[in-house]
Amino acid sequence: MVSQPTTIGGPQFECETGNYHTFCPISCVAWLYQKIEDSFFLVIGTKTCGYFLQNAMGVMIFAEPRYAMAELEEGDVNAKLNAYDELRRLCLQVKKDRNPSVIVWIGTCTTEIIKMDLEGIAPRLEEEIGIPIVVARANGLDYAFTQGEDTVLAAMAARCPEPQQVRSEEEKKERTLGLRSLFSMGKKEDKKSEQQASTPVYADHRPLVLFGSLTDPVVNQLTLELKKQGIKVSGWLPAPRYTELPIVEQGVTCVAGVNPFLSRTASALQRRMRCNLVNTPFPIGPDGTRGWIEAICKTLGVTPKGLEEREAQVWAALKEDVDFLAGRSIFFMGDNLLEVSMARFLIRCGMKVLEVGIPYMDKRYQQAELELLEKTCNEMGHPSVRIVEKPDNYNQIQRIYELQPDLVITGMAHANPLEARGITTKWSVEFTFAMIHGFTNAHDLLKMVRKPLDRNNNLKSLGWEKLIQEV
Amino acid sequence: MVSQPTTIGGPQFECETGNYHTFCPISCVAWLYQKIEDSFFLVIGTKTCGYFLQNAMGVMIFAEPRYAMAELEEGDVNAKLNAYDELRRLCLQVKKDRNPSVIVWIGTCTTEIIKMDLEGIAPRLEEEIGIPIVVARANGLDYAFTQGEDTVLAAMAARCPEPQQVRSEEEKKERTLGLRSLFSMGKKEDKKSEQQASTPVYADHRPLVLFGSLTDPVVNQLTLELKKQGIKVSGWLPAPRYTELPIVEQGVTCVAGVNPFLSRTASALQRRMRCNLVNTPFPIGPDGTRGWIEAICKTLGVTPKGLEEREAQVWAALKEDVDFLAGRSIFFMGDNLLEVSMARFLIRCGMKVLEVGIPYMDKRYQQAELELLEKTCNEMGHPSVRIVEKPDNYNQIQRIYELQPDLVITGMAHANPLEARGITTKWSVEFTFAMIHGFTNAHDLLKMVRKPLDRNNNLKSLGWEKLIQEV
Amino acid sequence: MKLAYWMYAGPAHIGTLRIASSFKNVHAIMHAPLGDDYFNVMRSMLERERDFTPVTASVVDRKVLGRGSQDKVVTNIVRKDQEEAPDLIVLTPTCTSSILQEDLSNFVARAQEQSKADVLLADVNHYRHNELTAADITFEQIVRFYIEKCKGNLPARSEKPSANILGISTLGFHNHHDCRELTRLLGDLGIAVNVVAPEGCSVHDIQRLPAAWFNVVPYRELGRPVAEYLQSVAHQPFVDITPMGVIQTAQFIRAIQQILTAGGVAVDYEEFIREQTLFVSQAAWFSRSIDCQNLQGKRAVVYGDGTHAAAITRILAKEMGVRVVWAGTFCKYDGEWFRSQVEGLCDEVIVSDDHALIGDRIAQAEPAAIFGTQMERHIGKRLDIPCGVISSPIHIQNFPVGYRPFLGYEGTNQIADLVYNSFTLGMEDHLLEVFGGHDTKEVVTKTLTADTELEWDEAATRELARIPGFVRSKVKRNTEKFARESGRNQITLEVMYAAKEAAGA
Amino acid sequence: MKLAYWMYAGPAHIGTLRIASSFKNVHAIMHAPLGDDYFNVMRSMLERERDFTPVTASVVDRKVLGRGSQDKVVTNIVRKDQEEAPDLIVLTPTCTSSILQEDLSNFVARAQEQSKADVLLADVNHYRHNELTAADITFEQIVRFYIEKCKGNLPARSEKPSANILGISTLGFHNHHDCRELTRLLGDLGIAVNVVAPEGCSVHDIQRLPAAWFNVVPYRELGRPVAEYLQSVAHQPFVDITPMGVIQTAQFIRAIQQILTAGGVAVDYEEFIREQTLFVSQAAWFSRSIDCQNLQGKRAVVYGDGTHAAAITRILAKEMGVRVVWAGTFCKYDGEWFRSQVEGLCDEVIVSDDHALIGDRIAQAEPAAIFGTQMERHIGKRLDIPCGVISSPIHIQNFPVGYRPFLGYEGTNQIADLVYNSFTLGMEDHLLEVFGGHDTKEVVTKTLTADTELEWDEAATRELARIPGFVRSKVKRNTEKFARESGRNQITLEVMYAAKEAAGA
Repeated sequence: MVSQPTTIGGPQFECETGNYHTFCPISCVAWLYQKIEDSFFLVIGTKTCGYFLQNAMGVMIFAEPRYAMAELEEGDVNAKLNAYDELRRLCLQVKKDRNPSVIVWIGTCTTEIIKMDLEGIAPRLEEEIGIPIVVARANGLDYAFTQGEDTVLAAMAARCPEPQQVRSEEEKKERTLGLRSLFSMGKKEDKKSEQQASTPVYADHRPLVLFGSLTDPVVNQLTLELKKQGIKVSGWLPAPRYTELPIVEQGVTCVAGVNPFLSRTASALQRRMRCNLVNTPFPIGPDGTRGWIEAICKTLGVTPKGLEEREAQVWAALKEDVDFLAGRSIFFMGDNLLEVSMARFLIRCGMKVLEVGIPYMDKRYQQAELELLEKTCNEMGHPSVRIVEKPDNYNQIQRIYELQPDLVITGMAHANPLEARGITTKWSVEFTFAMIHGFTNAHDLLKMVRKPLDRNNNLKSLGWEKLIQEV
Repeated sequence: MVSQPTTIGGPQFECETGNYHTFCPISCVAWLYQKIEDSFFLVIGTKTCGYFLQNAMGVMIFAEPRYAMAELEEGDVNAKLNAYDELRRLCLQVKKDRNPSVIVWIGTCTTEIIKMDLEGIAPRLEEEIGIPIVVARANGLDYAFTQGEDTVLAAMAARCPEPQQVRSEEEKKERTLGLRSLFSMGKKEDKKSEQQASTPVYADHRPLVLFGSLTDPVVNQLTLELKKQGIKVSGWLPAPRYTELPIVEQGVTCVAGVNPFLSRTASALQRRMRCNLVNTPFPIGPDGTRGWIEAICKTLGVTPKGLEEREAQVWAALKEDVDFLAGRSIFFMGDNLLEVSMARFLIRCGMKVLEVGIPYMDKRYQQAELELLEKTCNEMGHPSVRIVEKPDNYNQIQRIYELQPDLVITGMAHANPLEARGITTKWSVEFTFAMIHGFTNAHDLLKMVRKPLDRNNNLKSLGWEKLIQEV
Repeated sequence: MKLAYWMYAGPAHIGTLRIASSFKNVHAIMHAPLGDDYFNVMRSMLERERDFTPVTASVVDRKVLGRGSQDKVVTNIVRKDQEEAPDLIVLTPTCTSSILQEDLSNFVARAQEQSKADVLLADVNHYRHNELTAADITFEQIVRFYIEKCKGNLPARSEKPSANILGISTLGFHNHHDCRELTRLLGDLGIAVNVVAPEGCSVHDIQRLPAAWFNVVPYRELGRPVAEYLQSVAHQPFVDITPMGVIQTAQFIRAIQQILTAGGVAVDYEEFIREQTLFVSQAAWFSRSIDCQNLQGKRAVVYGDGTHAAAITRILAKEMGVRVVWAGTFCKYDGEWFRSQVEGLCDEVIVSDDHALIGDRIAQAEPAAIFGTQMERHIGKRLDIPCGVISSPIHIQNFPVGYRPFLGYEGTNQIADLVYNSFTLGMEDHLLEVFGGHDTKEVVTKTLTADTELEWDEAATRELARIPGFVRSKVKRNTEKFARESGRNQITLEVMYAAKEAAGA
Repeated sequence: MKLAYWMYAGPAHIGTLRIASSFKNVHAIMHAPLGDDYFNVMRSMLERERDFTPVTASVVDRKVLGRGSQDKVVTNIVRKDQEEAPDLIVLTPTCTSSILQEDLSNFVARAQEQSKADVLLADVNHYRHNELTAADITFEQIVRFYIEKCKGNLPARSEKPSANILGISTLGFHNHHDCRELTRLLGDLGIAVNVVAPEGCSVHDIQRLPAAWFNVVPYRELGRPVAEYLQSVAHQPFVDITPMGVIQTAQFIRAIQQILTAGGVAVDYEEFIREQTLFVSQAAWFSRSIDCQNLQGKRAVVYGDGTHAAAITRILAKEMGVRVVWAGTFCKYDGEWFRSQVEGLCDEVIVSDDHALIGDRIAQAEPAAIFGTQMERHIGKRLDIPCGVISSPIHIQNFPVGYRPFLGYEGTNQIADLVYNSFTLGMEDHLLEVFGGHDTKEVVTKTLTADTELEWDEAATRELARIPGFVRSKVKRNTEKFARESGRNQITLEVMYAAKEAAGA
């Protein structure tokens, strides 16, 4: 029998064996190469890494992506070949074929094990070939799935220029108006728009840089939400182009993350770049989004306006789905580190969260989120949430059999077998790639949670629950 | 036992029951609507006609063709509805939707049987709606397959303007340089090309108009061949646009056909338009093409130059295929009226022609072709050719079983059953649509004849000759 | 007169000839002008038929027209009787020759005198019937003729359970494969197939029809009149449920169970149904499996003959969780039945054979996938919407060499693939487009959106370009509608997001 | 290091896991870092597998790396032994963990002491082997282990003729359907299937292998070492002809006939072969039928694993009359065999796993159709050349729900459709283009033609535009070549026609 927490209060943390399935952190290449348009990602690893990317990326592979494997062969592993020479050869070829603004080296488990000194090699090679090389150790020994992005952004944070480094006005504009598209209103009105842009719609506040890779529409949406509060976003990490990395003024710039898996980036910005980190929950769900905006406002000394109404308006729009989901139970097996934020939002929607598996939990970086979770549980009368770090999938499945949740959020390896046993599932990875942040997308998030329930409800009358042969 | 003609001499004509398969003459719509770019074809017939077109045209139907059915319904057949009103309604809609330069009405068996007076209605309606209406009675009661084109061109011949009808210089140019593309050499050299065009490369001869619908490349090729002889083609019937129908000067203009199935067009041009018809074999094969050019030269009083060399040169290029085909036997079941011209060319190649089925034979219009056939037989030592008009397919198949030809040229209904019985076939309809005319395409024609022989030769070792169950 | 580019069902004589040439050792004489005999081409080309089509045109030309057809028709019938020794010769005119108002029954009577074969005139009005209804009529006419010939001397019921399969014919949509699958399914149920008709059935076999315990009529379009006739004269029950999809196949089997039980053989097929549904057929599991979850709520339109359009609508709606925006059929004569079948399974029912209307309705619906005929497949190509072909008019692609039934449990697998590939192949193309694998297209696609005075600013235009092609025009329209309603004439990013939130609510 | 975007065969551990998880009641422990266990995702997603994949990752993280893996690996083995009670546990590292140079045999030995199940270390060099060769090695290793366990006490030959089918495995290209078809074919020949391995085979079944009269090894890539081992220890002959296509299927049957005859059962399958070839399979008739006449001399390229590329090349060249411009395989380790198979059937042989080279060679060849892997399908999309997929690497589309074998007589039908659809669907698109149904494309296509100083005049440009897309670039190049050679720098219609005549000669 699984012991169910019944006390109301802060989450209960547990830790298991870590025998769980998640995607390799090098998968971050899939979205980052698209996000940073002038980049090239070079994954330095084995056939195993390459075949993973090929299978995980599916159709993207055929679209001539700006990434490649530097496949380690026997000579590389035996150290019979010189790593500097080999990487030099490959990077020169990349330069010739693609001429990117930056090459990001993605270290893997293998480069860790053979102790390839990527950080040592990169500066020399960078100088030799004249292209910046950023080194990220997105390996599976230390990180899980989405944390791959964290390693890249943490490495890239150090490349954000200080104000005195940016000389030309043009470059400054590029770097501070990282959302190139947002404030240019079309050719006809060029002058008018420039006037508009110079109109002081913004409060006077310290520069704010946001970090975390979101799709452009979501970047625009969150930027607009902050604009409504009179807050100007000075830049995003990552920017759409490497050459547009935001200016960071040490000791002055404030930074806030948009995703829970970016703790190393946060600390890189705090420690190396001496930024002020906003302690905030994450902008997932109207509650989280409001909390996120409020925390930013507070740090910047801006009084939030109309946020309560905005949140209420979004909740009103969500009503039908909230009513549908209320009272249903959900189990997170743990995959993308979004679990706590999603659980908090869904508890607010009235769902019952049976377990939050999560690969890794940085309690400091997630502090505000965990507080909001506790507050939410208290307000919703939800028992203390069981958070299981480094879960053991086998044990979780036994618990799932016992608890019979209405929905299991799981990685791709377990979804079909669970469905065949009559347990409704949703891929966690879909939440990683879908647009779920901010007020505008809260609806999409709920729709995604709801879809499998709708579906199996729809198919229910057919009696197709147990699709395995009883032994 | 089929009696085989053995005597050398003129062809032997026979006539059978007419129980044979061929495509309905309305199928000419398929190529004519594409050929005459500003036309619209309205086929006035039943569901039977419509379904035939739909199936015969295959994929073309989907490309929004410039033709449609005017489907006769019960009320039309019972004459309860007024034909004028009905056609007016449809033509007005066609005018509104497509606004063509000409509407061609294709009469069918049904309009014949219900005696719909299309020729009576058309002039009135033409005046009312302001679009020329050409009436062609392409019905299966009187005509076979390719003769459909003959009915259209014969009707259209009457619309060729006389010189005095063409007032503007521009229109004159359009109508006399019907091959718009041919003499404009690209924008850069516009002036130069106009000079070139006015340079007297042409002999002084009576105007020559060619008739028969060929694809544009073949039109260009034949025009160029005549240009080499100093002969200028004043125009083609049909022209690429209805508004560019060639000028015909009664009593002066010479006309020559390119296809054997155009006897009514020939006589319309001769009788109604008082043109001089060149008596010529058809430009199929190097022998026929040479004969065609020579006959035109002779009529126009131009001395042919280099034709013998040209023919010899083409024969040299054909040598490999001629060697392959020599001595093999061929049987034409009869379909597209190209049979005699093809038989004559293939006898020249050394093939043995066992029978030439043909739906209809106008011995006057085909006179020069028949003479060339006889000459060819004599020179090649080929027995007198059996020409069977209005063949009976059942009887033909019995003869095929007996004669076991190496190749049977047949309509689509019989090809598969003959192949299943180990008899090699080629669709006659392919020759209708392929580019086979002139010197340039003689090679393609032989390749087409050769392909099925190559194929079955290729498959021979597999023992797949008899693919029917012996009863 | 009707302006027409395309028809979903052929003329009546095609239906008659499909029946006549499906039977074994039956010859048809088509009394028609030259060129009307393209049925022979269709059969030979589309089915890759190895045998000569047993249809001879008795050609009506100007001469015949002048002196009357009788001699020629009678001569041709008698000649075929001698040449081919068929059991039966069927005479049919076409739309054209039927207007001649000749006394064809008299032709037949005269020909009968000189022929060993039976001679029948196919009794169809060529202006009121189409291919489908004419086939149904001719099939019934021939069966009735030979059953009546028995003069009540009908064979006894077979000892063991047996069934006839009625409605399998030449040029039918996947008919051969369906027949093989039905035979297999009946075999699994312990039921022998007595006679399949008309395909491969001789006139002697017709007289053996009453020996079966019951008749199976898999298609709505062909065979019901025969089944009803046999029910009346031979007291044979029939099953007219189309066993397409897992649900309907189960219903079909249960209907058979009832008949057998009523006939004195108690059977219980429930365990068989369960086993086939859950484990032998992969369709149920396919539907439940995780990568099909996203079929939930996807929008589709369905159009075709009654049988296939109704069955596919049911499968999409009930078994796959796909939302059918509209379901339609060109079988106007059977519209009521169609409505009754798809009611509640789709948002709207369309009964029409106007291909232009159908095309417009597809464009307006902007579905994620189409299930239709070859015509809809081409409409889909133009609109960049994938289409699975589920119905006649037939096309050479509907005569695959490989085994592709639509009926029975293997049929459920084939349909699952068809559905999956229609949605995902479309998706793959769009993904390639999104990820830049193909040439990128113009942002603002030429769609049905009317010209508008709304101006999209650069940022919004760029945002629109990022939206995958298959929903772009919808987003565009929604946004413009929202902008108009809220009185703005420039579309900015703010307007786009506000429109999205408003639409989501 | 090697710059790589795509690989045609996976890493070695995938091969080992394919074998281990194909067997029944065998569990694999993968000793590897987090994320290396995507094999489970592939199996679950691509095969839509209902059961949990019997592979557990024993995760190597920084901590484990620090203190050594032995305890964790042994613990995990013992734990799985208790949780799942498998007959056998197979341990495998991945490329990464194999560099740690740990004494894994010792881990296994320790784990064996505490486990009821047998415990084996898959014996593969992860840098020298790929998915295919590793699978072959692991398969042989496991079979050898259990046969040796019998200590010569092998079962007697079955009374009636029987065969094992070796090489059917999870994530194999159409393996399940091929196995069903092979079983059916053997059944038709009166031969029972003794054991299928590894798919669904338990370790007890392995010990029954020697009871069969012979082994069937349908695929070149998997099973030969096992067959050779069984030949040496149990004197079992084997048939390693791939029964793909009518010719090879006949050869396959004749080889079986020889074995049976040698084994004392005289059989004559010639009549069966004839009947199947000419009438049951439709492939021979398809090939001879008239609308396939135009396949004669059409140009194709073939690329894939050894088995499929060789077999399809043979079918295209010998059975279909298609000209194979080049045939290639990515199985470099087996290049000699491949060459010997396709020699004389194609103009050129390419043995390479460099996808960029393959793409270039396809572009240069400008074939009318490609038969290749998913990668070539996408290359074809870019070049506007249709592609039939005939080989791994596997993709969800290669796990159709409907029945699609490549082997045996139904396989010949499926392949006929594949070939026909590849050529004609491509053709249909081009026809639509020619007839203006789609947006017309830029006339002078961006192809491999180098920039040129040759100028096309307007008439010639228009003429070129009329040429269907799929031959346009060839005509363009031929004409330009001719113009260059004859010293002209403007291309007119005359030049075009002269070039055509010159090329035809």
